[in-house]
Amino acid sequence: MELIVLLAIPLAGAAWAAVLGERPYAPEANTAFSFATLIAAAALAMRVIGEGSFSAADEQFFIDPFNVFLVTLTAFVGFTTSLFSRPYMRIEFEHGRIKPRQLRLYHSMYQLFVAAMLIALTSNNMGLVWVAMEAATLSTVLLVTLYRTPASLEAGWKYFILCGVGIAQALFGTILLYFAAEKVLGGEGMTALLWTHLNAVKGSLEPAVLSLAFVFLLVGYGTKVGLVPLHNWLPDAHAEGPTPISAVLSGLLLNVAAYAVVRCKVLVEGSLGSPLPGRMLMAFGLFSVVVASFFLWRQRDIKRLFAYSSIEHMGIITFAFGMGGPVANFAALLHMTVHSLTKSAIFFAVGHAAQKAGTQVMDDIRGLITLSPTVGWGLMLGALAILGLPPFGVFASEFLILTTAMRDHPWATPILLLALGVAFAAIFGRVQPMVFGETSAKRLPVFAHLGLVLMLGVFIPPSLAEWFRLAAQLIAGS
Amino acid sequence: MPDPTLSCLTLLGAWALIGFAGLVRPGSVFVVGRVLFPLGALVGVALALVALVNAAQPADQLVLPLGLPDLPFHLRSDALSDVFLFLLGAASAGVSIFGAGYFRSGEGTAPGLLCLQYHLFLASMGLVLLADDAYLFMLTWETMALSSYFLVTTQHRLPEIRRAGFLYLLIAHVGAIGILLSFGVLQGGSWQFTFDAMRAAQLSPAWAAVAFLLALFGFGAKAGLVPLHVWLPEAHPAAPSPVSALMSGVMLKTALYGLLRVTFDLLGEPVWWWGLVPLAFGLFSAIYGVVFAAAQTDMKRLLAFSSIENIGILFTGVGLAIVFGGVGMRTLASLALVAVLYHAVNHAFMKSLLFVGTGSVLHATRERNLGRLGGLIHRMPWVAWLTLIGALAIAGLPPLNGFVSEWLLLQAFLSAYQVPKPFLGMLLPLGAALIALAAALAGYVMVKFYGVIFLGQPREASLERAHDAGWLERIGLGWLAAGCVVLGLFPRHFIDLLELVPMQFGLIQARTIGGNWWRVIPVMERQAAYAPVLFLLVVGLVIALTVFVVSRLYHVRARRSAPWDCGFARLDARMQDTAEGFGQPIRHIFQPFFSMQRELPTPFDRAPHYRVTIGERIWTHAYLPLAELVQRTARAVAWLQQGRIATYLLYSFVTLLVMLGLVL
Amino acid sequence: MSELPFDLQILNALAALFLLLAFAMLAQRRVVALVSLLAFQGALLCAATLLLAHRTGQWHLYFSALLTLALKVVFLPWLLRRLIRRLGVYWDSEPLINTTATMLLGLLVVIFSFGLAQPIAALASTATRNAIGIAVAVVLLAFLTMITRRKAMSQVVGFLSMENGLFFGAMSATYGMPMIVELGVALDVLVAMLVLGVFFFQIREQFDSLDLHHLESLKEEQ
Amino acid sequence: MSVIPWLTQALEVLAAIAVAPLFGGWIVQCRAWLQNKSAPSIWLPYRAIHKLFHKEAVLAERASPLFRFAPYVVFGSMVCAAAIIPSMGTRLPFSGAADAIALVGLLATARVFVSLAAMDVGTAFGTLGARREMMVGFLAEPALLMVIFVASLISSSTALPEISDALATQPFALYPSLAFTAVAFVLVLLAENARIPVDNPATHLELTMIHEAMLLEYSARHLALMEWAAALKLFNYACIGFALFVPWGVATEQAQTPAALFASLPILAAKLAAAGVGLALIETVSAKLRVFRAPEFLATAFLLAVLGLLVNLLLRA
Repeated sequence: MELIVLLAIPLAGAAWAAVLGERPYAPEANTAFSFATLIAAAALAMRVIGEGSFSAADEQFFIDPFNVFLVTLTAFVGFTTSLFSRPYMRIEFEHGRIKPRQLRLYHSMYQLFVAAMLIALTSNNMGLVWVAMEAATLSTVLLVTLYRTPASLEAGWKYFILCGVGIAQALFGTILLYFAAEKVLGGEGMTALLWTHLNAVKGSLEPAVLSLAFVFLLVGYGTKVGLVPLHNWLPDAHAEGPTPISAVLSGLLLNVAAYAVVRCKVLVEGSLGSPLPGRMLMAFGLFSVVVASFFLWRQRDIKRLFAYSSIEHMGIITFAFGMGGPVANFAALLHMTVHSLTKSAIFFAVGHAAQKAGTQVMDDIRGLITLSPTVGWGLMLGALAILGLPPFGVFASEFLILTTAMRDHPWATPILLLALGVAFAAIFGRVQPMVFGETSAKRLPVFAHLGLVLMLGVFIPPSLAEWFRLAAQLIAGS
Repeated sequence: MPDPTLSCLTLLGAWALIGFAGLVRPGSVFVVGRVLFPLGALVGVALALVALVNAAQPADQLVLPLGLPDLPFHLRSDALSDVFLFLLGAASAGVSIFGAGYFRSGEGTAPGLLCLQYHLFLASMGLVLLADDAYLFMLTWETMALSSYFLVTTQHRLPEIRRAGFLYLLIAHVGAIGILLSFGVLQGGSWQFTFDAMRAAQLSPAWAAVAFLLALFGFGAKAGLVPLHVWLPEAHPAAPSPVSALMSGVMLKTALYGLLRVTFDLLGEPVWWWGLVPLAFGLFSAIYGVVFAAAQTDMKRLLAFSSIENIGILFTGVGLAIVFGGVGMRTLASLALVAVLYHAVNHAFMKSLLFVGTGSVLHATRERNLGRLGGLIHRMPWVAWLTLIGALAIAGLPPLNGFVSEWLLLQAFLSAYQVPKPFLGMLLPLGAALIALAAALAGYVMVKFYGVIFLGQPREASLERAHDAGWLERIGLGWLAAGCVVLGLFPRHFIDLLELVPMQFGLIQARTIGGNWWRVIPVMERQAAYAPVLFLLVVGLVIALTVFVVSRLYHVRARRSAPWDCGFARLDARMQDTAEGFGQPIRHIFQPFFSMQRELPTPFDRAPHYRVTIGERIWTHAYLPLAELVQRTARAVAWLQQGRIATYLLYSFVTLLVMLGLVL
Repeated sequence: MSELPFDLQILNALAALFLLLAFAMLAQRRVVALVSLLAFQGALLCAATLLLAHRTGQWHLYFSALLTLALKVVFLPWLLRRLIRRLGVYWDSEPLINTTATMLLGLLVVIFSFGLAQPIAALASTATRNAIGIAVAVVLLAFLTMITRRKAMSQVVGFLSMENGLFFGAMSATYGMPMIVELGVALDVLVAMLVLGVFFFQIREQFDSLDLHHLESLKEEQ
Repeated sequence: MSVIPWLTQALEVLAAIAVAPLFGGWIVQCRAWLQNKSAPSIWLPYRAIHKLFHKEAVLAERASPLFRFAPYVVFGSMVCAAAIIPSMGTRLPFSGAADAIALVGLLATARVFVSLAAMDVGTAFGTLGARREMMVGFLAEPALLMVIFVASLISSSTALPEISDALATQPFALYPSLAFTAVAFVLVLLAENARIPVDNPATHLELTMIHEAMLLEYSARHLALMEWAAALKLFNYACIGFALFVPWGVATEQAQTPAALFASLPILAAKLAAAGVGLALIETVSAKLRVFRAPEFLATAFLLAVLGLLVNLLLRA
C-alpha cells in the first residue's frame, strides 16, 4: 500500500506539472509533492523495519532493508532539493534564463525523475529496473539542456548518447541474465527476471552466461555510475545543467546506478563462486578514484570540480562493494549515504555561490564568506566534509573502508591514500580562496544535510546501524 | 573522589559549552572577552589540578555510547595523558586569560565564532589526550587540526595567510594519513581498533618498525620536525598570538604525546635502533630551527623556528630514551624520558609566554617586523619584563626552567657512552655537543629577539605612542612567567609527577631521580646535583650585598645625559643593529643552510638599498618538484577528456572488449 | 546443420542476413540509405519473431512482432526520414576511419564475438544455437558504426541498430523477454526517439548543422 | 659537620674577589716585561676600581632599569661562579648546588646580561659589541661544555670539585684526551675573556673591539662592577683550568685539613703567576685576528674538544 502511494505521488506530480507546471505556485506544489513522497517513503521504511522485507504486485516489486534505505534517502534528498530549487529557479526565472515552458518541463521532469528512481530502486524485476534507469536518463536529458546554450546542448547530447549506449549494453546483459535464468526457472512464468528468485537459485545459474552478462551489465550501469573510463558524460552534464539537477544527479542517480550494479554483482558472484566480479568492481573503483583525483587538479568550473569529486567517491563506493564482506559493504552503504547528503549540500551551496558571483568560474568567485556568510560556511564545511575530514561522516566510512582495505588488499591502500591526498590538495586549494579572501564585488537544506553528516560521523543511531548491517549481510549474500 | 576520566571529560565538555555560548551574542566583545575567556581559563586551571590529582591514581577507562557501531568511543586517563592534560590546562589558562584581553572585534572572524573555534580547539586537544581507540583519536586529532586551521585563517583577507592555512591543513592531513596507517598496522590482525587491542597485539619486528616509522612520520609532520616543518613558520605568524601560543606551546606537544603513546605504550618494547631515527632528525631540526630563527626578521616567524628547535630537542630526547630502553639501560631511559616531558612542559610555558608577549607588542605597535621595533621597554614595561623571563628561560639560563630540562637531558647524554653498541657509544656524546650548540645558539637568538624589540632606540616614531598591555593580558603574562620561575626553582616535585610516566611504561619500578625539595640528583650525588633555590639565593645574596656595600661605602648618585657612543654626536636609531645585522654572523657561518638572494648596492648608487631574502632549500629541492610532478600527471590525465564523443564511445567499446576478453 | 528443421534453417538464414545488414550499415555513408537499412533490419527482426511465434505458439511473441513492425519498421524510419528531410542532412561526411579499415575491424569483432558465444551456444537449449554470437556481433558492429560516424543522425541510426541487435538476440536466444519488459523497452525507445527529435531541432537552431564537431568544445584544456 | 668546608668556601670566594684584579694587573706586568715596556703599577686595577666607585654615574637618557641592574647581576653571577670552582679545596658545601653544566649556564647568564645591557642604549658600538660577544659566546660555550664532558667522563661526574678531586687523588696517568681539551680550553679562555687574538684588552677604541664596545656607555660604579666582574671571569676561567688540568695541591676530599687548606694558598698563587706569564706570552707572540676569523678560531677549539672526547671514548683514557 505504502509502495503504491510512494510511486503514485511523484507520477501524479509529473502529470500535474506537465499541465500546470509554470503557475506561480508551481515550485511550492513541487515541494509539496516531494514532501508527500518523503512521508510515504518514511512510512514504507517504518513498515520494513517493523515487518522485514516484503514484496508486492505479484513480486514485481520488492522491498528489503537495502533498497528501502536508499528509497528514504532518495525521497529525502529529493525533498530538500525541491526546497532548494524553489528560490534557485525563481532567481533563474527572474534573470530570464528560463521561460515558463521550461519551468513546466523542469517541474514535471523533476517529479518523473524521482518516480523513475524510486521504481528502479523498488522493482524486483531486473528488466523493469532497466526500464526505470532508462526513464531516469531520458527525464534528465532535457533538464540538462534546459538553458539551451550550446554547451548545455553538447552536454545533453553526450549524456544522451553515452548513457543510451551504455544502457543498451545493460539491456543485453539483462537479456543474457534472462537467458540463463529461464533454463532454471522456465521462461513461461514471469519469475525468470525476478531478483528474489534469481537470488534464490543463483547457485545453479550458468556461470559462463552470467559472467558474460555481468560484463555487459557492469559496463552498462557503470556508465551511469560514472566509472572511469565510462564517465565522460558526467562532468559535462553536471556543469551545464541547472544546479538542482546536478545535485540530484550526483546525490541520487549515481547511487541508484550503483545499487543496480550491486544487485547484479550479488547474483553473479553467487553463480560464479569466484571473486572475479568483486575484483572487477575494485579495479574500476580504484581506477576511477585515482584518475578523478588527478582530474580535479585542472578544473576551472566549480560544478565540474565537484562532478569529478563525485566520480572519485563513486569509485570509493564501488571499490568498497568490490571488496565485499559485512564491514566493507556497511562502509559502502554509509559512504553512499553521507556522500549523497554532502554532495547535494555542496551543490546547493555552489548554486547559491554561482548565482551570487554570477559565474561558475572559480577564479572569479572570491570572498563568499563576506558576500554571504551562510553560503561561505556551507561551501567550506561541505568541502571539508567531502574531503573526509572529521568529525564528518565521510571520515567514518573512509576510515572503515581504508582499514578493511589494509586488511584484505594492503596493496590498494597506498593508492587510495595517494588519491585522497591529491584530491584533498586539489579541492581544498580551490575552495579556500573562494570562501575566504577579499571579495571583488535563508539556506536551511545545506546545514540540514551537513548536520546529519556531522551526526553520522560522531554517532550512528543503533537502528540505522542495524539497518545498514542487515543490508550489508544481504549484499554479502549470507 | 570522582571518576578521573569522567572529571576530565566534564571539564572538556565545559570548554565546548563555553565555546558554543560564544554564539549567543557573537558580536559582543564584552561577553566573549570579559566572561567566556576568563571562564575558559578557570576551566584550564581546574583541568590542570584534576590532572595532577589523577596522575597518582591507576589508569582508568571509560566507554561512551557514541562512535562507530562496533567501535564506541573509548577514553582512558593514565599518567602519560595526565601529564599532558596538566600541560594543556596550565598553559591554556594563561593564554586564555591573556586572550580575554587580547581579542577585539573588527579583526577578521567575529569574536563569538572565534570563541567557539578557540574552545573547540582546546577541547579537541584534551580529547586527543584522553582517546583510547584509534577512531576517537583520529576524529579528535583532525578536529584539532580543523579548528586550529580556522583560527589560523582568522585574518583570511590576506592571501599569504590563506596560503599558510592551506599549507598547514594539507600537511596536517598528510600526517594524519600516516598516523592512520600506523594504527592500521598496530592492530596486528585483531582488527580491533581500541588501544587495548593494540597493546595486546603481537607484531613481528618488521611490522613493529613499520608502525613506528609511520607514526614518526605522522606525528613528526604535526610537530614540525624537519623536513616536514614547512607549514610551521607560515602558520604560527599567521594566527592571532594567543592561538600561535596554543599551537606552539600545546598542540605541538600532542604530537609528542602521540609518539610516546605509540612507541612506549602501544608498541610496548621498542627496539634500540628505532631511536636513532628520531635522534638524528631531532638533532638536525634543533640546529636547523635555531639557525633559521637567528636569521628571521619577523618576530613571530623567529619564535616559530625556535619552536622547531625545541621540537628537535624533544625528539632527540625521545630517541635517546628509545635507545637506552632498547639496550636495557632502563634507568637512563627513564631519565631521558623525564627530561623530555619536563622540556615539553617548560616549552609550553616559555613559548606561550613569548608568543603572547609578541601579541601585546603587535597590538601596541601593529608591527611584526623587527626592523620597525625597538625601545619598547620604556613604553610597555610590564610586557618587557615578563617577556624577559620567558626569553631567559628559553635561552636555557639558570635558575629558570629551560635550564633544568636541558640539564637533565645532558646528564642523560653524558651516560650514553656506556651504550654497548659499536659506534653508538662514541656518537651519542656528540649529540650532547649538538644540543649544547643549539642551546648556545638559542641564547644568541633570544638576545636578538629581546634586544631588538624591547631595547635600544625605537626604530619608528610611531613606537613612542605604544601602550602597555591591559590588566587581563598582564595576568596572562604573569601566570605564564610564574610558571617558568616555579618550574625552574622547584623541579623536584614536578619530577615526581613526571616519573610516573616511565613507571607506567614499566621502564622503572620505583623512583630513581633522587634529591629533596631544594635539589635534584638525577643519578647519584657525587655525579651531579642541582639546587636552583640555593643557586638563586647565592646570586641574589651577592647582588644585595654588593648593592648594600656600594651604597654604604660610596654613593648612588647618577645623572642623565646624552649617550656617549665614543663622542659621536648625531646618533640616531638607524645606527643600531637591525635584525638582519644581528643575524649576519649566523648567516655567515651557516651559509650552506640558506638559499639567499641578496641585492647589494653599488658604490655609485644615489639611493643605495640592500635587500636580502632568505629561503629554505627544502622548498626548492623537495616540495616544489613534488607539486610540479602532480601537475604534470594531471595534465597527462586531462588528455583523456578530449570532448569528442566518438572517442568516448571508443573508450566504452574498448573497455567492453577488454572485459569480455577477461571473462572469455 | 542439415538436420535442423526447415523453419530453423530459415531463422539461421535470417540471422546471417541480419549480420550482413549490420556490415552494410557499417559501410554505408548515405544517411537515407542507412535509415532504410535500419527499416530492413526491423523487418527481419519482425519476421524472425513471427517465425518463432509460429514455432512455439507463444501468443505474446505475436504481440511483440506487431510492436516491432509498428515501431521499428514503420514509425521510426518514417520519423527519421522526416527529420532528414526537415533538416536536410542526406550525406554523412567522410567517416573518421576509412571504410575498408572499418570493415576489417568489423570482421575481427565478429570473430571475437563468435568465439565469445561458443560456450553459450554449446548449452543453448533453444532452437537457435548461434544466435547469441550473432547478436553480440551486431551489437558490437553497431557500436563501431557509432564510433566512426561524424553526423549526429547516423550515430542515432547506429544506436537503433544496436537496439535491433539486442532484440534479435533476445528473440532468438530466449523467445523474447517477459511482456512487461518488452512494453517498457519499446516505450523507452519511443520516448528516446521523440527526445531525439527535440534534440535535433535544438542542435540545429544552435549550430545550424548536425555535424558533431560542433559538439566537441567541452573538454579539459590542455 | 666540620667547619673546614665552610671555611674553604668562604676563603675561596673572598680570595677570588680580592685577587682577581691583581691577576689582571699581573698579566699586564708580564706583558710589559715581555715587550720590554715600562709596566704600570701592579695595583693599578684596584686604584681604577676605587676611583670609578667614587665618581658620579652618568647614564644615557634612554638607559632602562635593565642597564643599571645588569652590572650587579653580572658581578653576582661571577662571584657565584667563583663559589663553585674548587680553587683551594674540593669539599665545598655549595658544590652540591651546581655542577659544571650549571657553571657554564651561569657564565652564559652573565654574557646574556652584558649583551642585553649593551643593546639597551641603542648605540652603534653597543649593538655591534653585543652581536660579536654573542657570536663568540655561542661557539665558546659548547666547546667549554665538551671540555668539561671529557673530564667528567674520566671522573664520571659533572660536579667540578668531584672532577678535580678524582683527578688529583688518582695515581698520575697520562690522558691524551686531556691534552687535546687543554688546548681547546686555552682557546676558549682567550676568546671568552676578550684577550688577543680575538679581542684586545689593551684598547678602548678599535673597530674590532668586542668587550670594550659593550661597556662604552657605562661609567662610575657600574663600570667598576663590570670591570671587576671581567677580572673575576678571567680568574674563574684560570681556576677552572687548574681544577681540570693541574688539580694537584688543592685540599682534597680525604685530606681537607686546615694545614692542607693553607698549603693550597701559595700553590694557587704559584699557578696563577704561571698562568699570567703564559697568557702574557701568548698575547705577545700572537697577532690579533680579524673578527670574521674568530668563528674559525673557536670552531678549532670546539673541534679539539670533540676530538678529545672521541680520543677518550676510543682509548678510555
